[in-house]
Amino acid sequence: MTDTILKMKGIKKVFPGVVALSGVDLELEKGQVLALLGENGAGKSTLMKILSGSYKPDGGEIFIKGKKVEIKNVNDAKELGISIIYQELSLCPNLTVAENIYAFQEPTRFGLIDDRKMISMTQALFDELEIDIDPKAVVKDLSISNQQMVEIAKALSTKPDIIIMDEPTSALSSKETEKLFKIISKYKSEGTAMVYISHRMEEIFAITDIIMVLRDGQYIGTVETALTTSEELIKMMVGREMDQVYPHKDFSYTKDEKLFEIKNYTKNKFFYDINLYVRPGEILGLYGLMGSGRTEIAKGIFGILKKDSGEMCLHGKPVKVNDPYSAIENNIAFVTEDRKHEGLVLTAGVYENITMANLSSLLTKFRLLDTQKEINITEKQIDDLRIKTPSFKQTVNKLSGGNQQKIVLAKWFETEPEVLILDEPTRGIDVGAKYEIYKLMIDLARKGVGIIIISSDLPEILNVSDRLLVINKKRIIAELDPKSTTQEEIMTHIIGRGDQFGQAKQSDKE
Amino acid sequence: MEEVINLDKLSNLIKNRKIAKSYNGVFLALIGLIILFSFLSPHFLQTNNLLTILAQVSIIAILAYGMTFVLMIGEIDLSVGSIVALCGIVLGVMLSSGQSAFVSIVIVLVVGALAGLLNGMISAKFRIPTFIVTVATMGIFRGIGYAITDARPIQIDNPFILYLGNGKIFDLIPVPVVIVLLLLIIAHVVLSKTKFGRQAKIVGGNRVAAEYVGINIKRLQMKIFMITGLAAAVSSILLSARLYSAQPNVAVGYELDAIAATVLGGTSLSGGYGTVIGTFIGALIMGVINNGMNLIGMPYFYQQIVKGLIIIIAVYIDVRNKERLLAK
Amino acid sequence: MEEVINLDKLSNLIKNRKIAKSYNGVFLALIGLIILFSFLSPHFLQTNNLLTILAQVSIIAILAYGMTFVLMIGEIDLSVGSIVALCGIVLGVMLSSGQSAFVSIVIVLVVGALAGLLNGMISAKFRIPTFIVTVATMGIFRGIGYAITDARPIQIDNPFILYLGNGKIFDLIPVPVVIVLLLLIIAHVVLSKTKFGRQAKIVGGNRVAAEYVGINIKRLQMKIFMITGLAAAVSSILLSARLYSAQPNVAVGYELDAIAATVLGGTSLSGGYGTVIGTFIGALIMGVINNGMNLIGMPYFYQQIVKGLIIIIAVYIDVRNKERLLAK
Amino acid sequence: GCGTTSTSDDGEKQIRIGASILTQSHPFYVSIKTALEQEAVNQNVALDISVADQDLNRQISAIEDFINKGVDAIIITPVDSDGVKGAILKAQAANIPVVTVDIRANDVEVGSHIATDNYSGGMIAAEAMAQYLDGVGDIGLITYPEVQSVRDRIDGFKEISATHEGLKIVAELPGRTRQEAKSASEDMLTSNPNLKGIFGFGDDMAIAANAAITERNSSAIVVGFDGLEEARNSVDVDNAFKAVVVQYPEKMGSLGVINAVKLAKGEAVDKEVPVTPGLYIYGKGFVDVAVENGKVIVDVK
Ligand SMILES: Nc1ncnc2c1ncn2[C@@H]1O[C@H](COP(=O)(O)OP(=O)(O)OP(=O)(O)O)[C@@H](O)[C@H]1O
Ligand SMILES: Nc1ncnc2c1ncn2[C@@H]1O[C@H](COP(=O)(O)OP(=O)(O)OP(=O)(O)O)[C@@H](O)[C@H]1O
Ligand SMILES: [Mg+2]
Ligand SMILES: [Mg+2]
Repeated sequence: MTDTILKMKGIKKVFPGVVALSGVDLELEKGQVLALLGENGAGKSTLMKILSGSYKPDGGEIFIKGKKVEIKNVNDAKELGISIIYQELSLCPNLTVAENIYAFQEPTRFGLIDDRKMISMTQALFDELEIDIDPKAVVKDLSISNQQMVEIAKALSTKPDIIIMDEPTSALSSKETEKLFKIISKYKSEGTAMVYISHRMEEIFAITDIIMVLRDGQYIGTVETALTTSEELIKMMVGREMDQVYPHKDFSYTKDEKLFEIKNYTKNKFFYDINLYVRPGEILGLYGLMGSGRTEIAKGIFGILKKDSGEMCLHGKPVKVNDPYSAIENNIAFVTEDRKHEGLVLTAGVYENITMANLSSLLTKFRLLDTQKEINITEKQIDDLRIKTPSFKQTVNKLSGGNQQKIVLAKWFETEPEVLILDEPTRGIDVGAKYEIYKLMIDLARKGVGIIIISSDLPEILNVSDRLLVINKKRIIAELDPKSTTQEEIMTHIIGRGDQFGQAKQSDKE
Repeated sequence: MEEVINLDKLSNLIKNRKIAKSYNGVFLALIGLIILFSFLSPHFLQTNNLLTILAQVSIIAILAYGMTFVLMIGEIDLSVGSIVALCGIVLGVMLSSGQSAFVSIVIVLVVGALAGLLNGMISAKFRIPTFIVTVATMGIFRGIGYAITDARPIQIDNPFILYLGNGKIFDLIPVPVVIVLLLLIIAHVVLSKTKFGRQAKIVGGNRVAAEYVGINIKRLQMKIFMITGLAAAVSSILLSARLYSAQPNVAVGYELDAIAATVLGGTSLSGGYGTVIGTFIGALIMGVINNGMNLIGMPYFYQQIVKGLIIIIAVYIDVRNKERLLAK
Repeated sequence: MEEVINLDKLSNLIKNRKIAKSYNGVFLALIGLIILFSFLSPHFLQTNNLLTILAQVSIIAILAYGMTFVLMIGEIDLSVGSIVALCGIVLGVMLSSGQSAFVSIVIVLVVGALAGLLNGMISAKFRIPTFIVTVATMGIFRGIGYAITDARPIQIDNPFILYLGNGKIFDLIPVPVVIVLLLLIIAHVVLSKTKFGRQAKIVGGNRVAAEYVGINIKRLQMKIFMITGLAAAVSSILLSARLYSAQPNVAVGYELDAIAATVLGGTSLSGGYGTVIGTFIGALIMGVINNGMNLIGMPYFYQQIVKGLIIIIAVYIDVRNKERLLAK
Repeated sequence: GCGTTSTSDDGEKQIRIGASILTQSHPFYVSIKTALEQEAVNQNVALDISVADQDLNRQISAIEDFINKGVDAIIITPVDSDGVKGAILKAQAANIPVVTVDIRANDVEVGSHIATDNYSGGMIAAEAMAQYLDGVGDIGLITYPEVQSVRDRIDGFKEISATHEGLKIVAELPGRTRQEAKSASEDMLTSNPNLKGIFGFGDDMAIAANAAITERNSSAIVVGFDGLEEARNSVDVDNAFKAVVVQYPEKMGSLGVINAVKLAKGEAVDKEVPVTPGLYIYGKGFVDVAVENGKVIVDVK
C-alpha cells in the first residue's frame, strides 16, 4: 500500500550558530505511525515545527497527498489537517480546560461563545478518550500530567489527518501512557497518520510501524520497527555501539548509616506521615501513580511546601529546613520536574542558569562574581553532560528540550550536594545522555552522596535505584527491593488486592 | 433623608456570591468606602450625589474599559490621555467649522480609532514595546492637539454634544451614567463572551500558545489598541461636553488613573486576567474616594495621602479575599 | 571651533564592538542624533554644551539607574519623582534648621532609602502589585512634601550642596557629571558583577526558579526598592542644588522619563534583561533630544511631536540592530 | 461631626463657601489660598477648599460636590477660562453665586471677577526690559503656552517689545517648572551667546534663568513675573535678576471672600475688580507704573 499522505523533501533549517536540519526527507502513509528518533538537539522538534507551520524552512519541499504545499503559518497546517502536540506544554494557565481545548475554534451562538456547548463538547471528547478531567477546571490548578492529557485532547479535537506528538509521554505516568496508546491505536485504525517522538525505546517498539533516525540535523535512515532492535537504533542515533542502557552500580551504599532521614513528615492535603532515609551512596527510588504525591514529598523536603509536622536529620543530627535556602545550606539539591516553570531562566544564558544555585562559590575576595571561573564551570558542565549549545552564552530558550533538561541537572550538580533529589530527571533526555546521567549519579553516589529519584519510568526506576518506596494517596505504602520486585507486585500494592486482574495486562517487565 | 439608600440592602449584596465573584474583594472595599463616607458626610448617600459620582467617574471608567483590553494582552497604553485631548480638539474643530453633531462624532471616533491603531501598528510592525510607543505618541498626539489650536481652547456649544455630557434623563439620571453603563455591558460581553475577547485572554495567558493555535497576535494587538483609541474618543466627547470646551491640555495623567482603576479592579498588569466589571468597580472606588474627601472637606495635601492609603488598603482587601477563597 | 569633537573618532567608537555590545543599537541611535544636531546647530558639538547635556541629564540618569534594577526584577516604581521631591524638602528643612551639609546629606539618603524600603515592604508583605503601591505612594510622598512646606520653596544656599549641583572640576567638568559617571560604574558593577545583581536578573527571568535556588525574593525586592529610593535621594540633592531651592512640586513625571530612558536603553519591562550602561545611553538620548531642539529653537508644540518620533526611531534602530546581530 | 452645617453664635446659619483653586503646587496660589482662609476667619464664614491640580475635569467635579453639599457661594480660580463655564452654569442653576479670582471665565457672567491684568503685566515687563537694555539686544522668553494667563503675559510682552526696534526676540522655549526653565535658559545662552535679556513668565523661571546666567558669567539680565517674596529677595541682590512684575495674590484672595460673602447675603458687588500689577526693581523696590492707551508709563533708571 503506497497511500502516501505526507512527504517532506530536503528540508533545511539554520539557526544562528546551528544547522538544525540539513536536507531531511520524511515519508508517511495513511494509518501509519512513524517514530522520529534522535539524540537531544538532533532536529526532531524543529522538523515537526516546520510541518506545523511555526518555523519557516530555509529550503526543501512538502507534499500532502501528493500535492506540493506551502505551510506559511499554523493555520495553513491546521487547514491541511495537521495537528501537533508540542514538546513544551503550551496551554493558557488562566483559562479552563474547555477553553484551552477549543481555543481559537470556540463554538458560537448568535456570535457569542457558547460556553455550555463547549463544555459538553469537551466532555464528549474526554468520554471518547476516557480522560477524567473536569472541563471547567482552570489549567493552572492541574498537575502537569493532567495538563499533558489536556494538550493531547486539544490536538485530537480537530479530527486531523496527521498528528504529530513530540514527546507526549514525558509528562505522563504509565497509566496515562497506556491510555494514550489506546487512543493512538484507535486513531490509527481510522486511518490517521502519526509522527511520534520519544526517547523511550519500549514505547517506540510498542506502537510505531516505522522508525526514522536523525543525527545532528541529518537524515540517517528509516527502518521497519518489526525488523530492528534497540541496539541497532541506538547505534544509528549515537553513531557508535552502546552495549547497555543502564550502567552497572557495583555497590548499594558506601556506608551503612543514615545520611539523611525524615520522620513523620506531614503536610495536610499533600502528604501524610512520611518516613524515609537514604544512606551515603544509596539511590532511593520513589514510585507512584500520577497525583500520588511524590513531587509534593520532594517539595516538602526541600522546604518549598512548608510541612505541618515532622523532623529531618542529616548525619543523625536534627536540622531545620523551612525554605529552599536552608535546604541548599544543608547541601540538599532538588531537580524539579517542570524545567520551564521551576528550573530555568529561559531568557538568560546557559552559564547564568548553570551557576544560579551556587553563586556564592563564584565570589572573589572583593565580593564580585569571578567571570572566568563561571565560564570554566560552565564549559566543564557542557562537556560532562554533553550539552549541545553553540556557546556558553546562548539563551536557554534556544536549546532543544533535552539540552534544557541537562542544564537543570548541571545547575544542581554544580552545588556539590550531599543529598540529591531528582524529580523525573531524564524527562526528554536521549538514551546516550541518559546513560551519562546515570553514570554521573553513580559517580556522585560513589563519593557518598545520597540520592532520591522520582520517576514515572518504571524500567528506569527499577534499574537505577537500590531501594524502592511505593507512594500512593500521599502516603508511603511499601518498601521493595527493585532487584527482586516486579511491576505486578508494585501495582498490587498501589491498586490493592482486589484489582490485580485489571492491571495484569499492563505488566511487561523486561 | 428619604433619598438615602438602605445600608442593609448593600450588605446583602456583598453576601450574594453570584454578584461578587472574582471581584469580591474590590467590591468589598467599595462597600466599605461607601459605608465609611456615609458616616462622615450626610450628603454622601443622597441619590443625587451617587449619580454625580457615577457621572464624574464616567470619563476614567470608559478609558479604563479600553485599558482592560490592553492590559489583558499584557501590553500598556500610556497615550490615552493624549488621545482624549486630540479627539476633543478634533471635535471642537469639526463643530466650529459647522459640521453636525453626528458627523463630528463619527469623525472623532474615527480619529480615536486611528490613533489607537497607529499605536498598535507601530508596536506590532516595528516590534517596539508598547510602553515606548505610547510614551512617544503621548507627546505626539498632545503636540498635534496643541499645534492645531495653538493651545487655545475651542468652545463647544452644540446642544446635542452638551446633552451627552451634561443632560439628564427623566431629569434625574445623567446621560454619561447611561453611556458608561451601556459601554460596561458591551465591553463586558466583548471581553468575556466573544471570540475576540477570548483571543485576548489567550494571548495574555500564553503568547506562544496563542501563536500555536494560529492567532494573529499582531492583528489582535492592533484591534485592541483601536479599542482603547475608540474608548478615548468616547471619553473625549463626554469630557468636552462636560467642560463646554475642547482644549489640548485636558486629561493629563488620565492614563495612570485608568490603569490604576483597572489594576484595582483585579486586572493583572502582566496579562491574562481581568474583568471589565472589576475595572468599573475600580473606577468607582477612585471616584468615591475623590468625592467623599471633597464632601468632608479634607485639605488637599491630606487628600493625596489618604487616597494613596485607601488604594493600598483596597487592594490589600482584595488580595486577602482571593487568598481566603483559594485556601478553601 | 577648536573645542569641537572629532566625528571620525565617534564613528570609530561605533565600529568598536567591545564598546557597543548589546546596546549597540541605542548607541547607534545616540550617535545618529549627535551627528544630526551637530549639523543643525553650530553650538551643539561644543565641549561646553556636551558637558551641559550631561549635567542636565544627570538627574534623570541617576533615577534611571535605580529604575533599571526595579525593571530587572519585573517590577515598577512610579514614586521616584515624588521621592525626589520629598527628599529635596527634607534637605531644605535640614539645611535651614542649621544642620551641616554632611548630616543633611546622610539624612536625605536615609529618608530616600526608607521611602523605597516602604514601597518594597508594602508590596512584598501585603502582596500588592508594585504598580499600585507606587502609584499610591506617589501621592503620599508628594503630599507629605507639600504638607511640610505648604508648597513654598526653601532656598538652598549651603555652598557644599551648591557645589555638588553646580560646581566645576578644573573649571570645566561639572560636578554632577562626575557623580553621574561614578554612579554609572558602581551601578554597572553591582548589576552585572555581584551576586545581588545576578539574583535580580534571575528573579526577573523566572520567579519560581529563583525561589527554588534559595533566593529570598521578598528581601531582594525590598533591597532593590531601597536602591531606587537611594537613587532618588541622590537625584534630589543634585536637583535642589541645581535649582538653588527645594520645592515639593519638582520632578513631576520624572518616573516616566526614567522608565523611558531605561527601556530605551534595552531593559525589558517584564524583567530579566537590561544593562545600566544601556540605561545611561537611553538617558543621554533623551537629554540630547531636549538640548538639541532647544538649541535650534524648535517651537514648543513641535518639540513634543519630534521627541516622540525620535524615541520611536531610536528604539527601532535598536530592534533592527539586535535582529541583524542575531541573524548573523 | 464633620460636614454638618454649624451655626454661629447669633443663631443665624453660618455662611459656607466652597473654593476651587487651580493648583497648590505654586506659591502664588498658596498665597491666594492663605488669603482666602484668613479672610474667611475675619468674616466668620466656613470655607471648604478643593484643589484642581490643574485638571479642569477635577475642578468641575469639585464644584459639583460643592453644589451637592449646598454651599452658599463658590470661589473659583479657573483652570481654564472656557472650560469652567459648564460648572458655573450648574452652580448658578442651583442658585449659588460664583466669584472668579485670577483667571476670567469666558462667555458666562459671574457675580464678581477679581484679577490681575496679565496682558498689561506682560507689557510692563517688556518696557522694563527695554529700558534696562536701552532698547537694544537679543531677548529670550521662557513660556508655558498651555496656560492662558501665561499666553497673555507673553502676548503683552511681545506687543511692547515690538515697539522697540532694537529688541529682538531670538528664542522662545518652554520652561514649565524651575528645572525645565533652567535647562531652557542654559540652552538659550548656548545658542545665543549674545543674549541680553530673559523674560520668565513666573518667579520660578526668572530665578532659574538668573542661576543659569550667573553660572555662565553672562551679562544678560532677567525680568520676572509674580513677585513673591523669594523673587523680590533675589531682585534685591546685585545679580542678573533686575525686575519683577508683582501680582497681589493676598489682595485678590481676600477680595474674593468679601465679595462671595456679600453675594451670598444678596448684596451688590462690583462685577469687575481689576488688580493692577506693580513693578519691583533692583535698588528701588516698588516703583510707580501705569498702562495707558497701549503704552507703559514707568521709569526704572
Ligand atoms: N529558536 C531557536 N533558535 C536557535 N536555535 C534553535 C532554536 N530552536 C532549536 N534550535 C537549535 O536547533 C537544534 C535542534 O533542536 P530541536 O529542538 O529540533 O532538537 P530535538 O531533536 O527536538 O531535541 P530534543 O530531543 O532535546 O527535544 C538544537 O541545536 C537547538 O539548539
Ligand atoms: N498548582 C496546583 N494547584 C492545585 N493542586 C495541584 C497543583 N499542582 C498539583 N496539584 C495536585 O496535587 C496532587 C499531586 O500532583 P502531581 O501529579 O504533581 O503529583 P506526583 O505524585 O508528583 O505525580 P507526577 O509526578 O506523576 O505528576 C494532584 O492531586 C494534583 O491535582
Ligand atoms: Mg525536541
Ligand atoms: Mg510529579
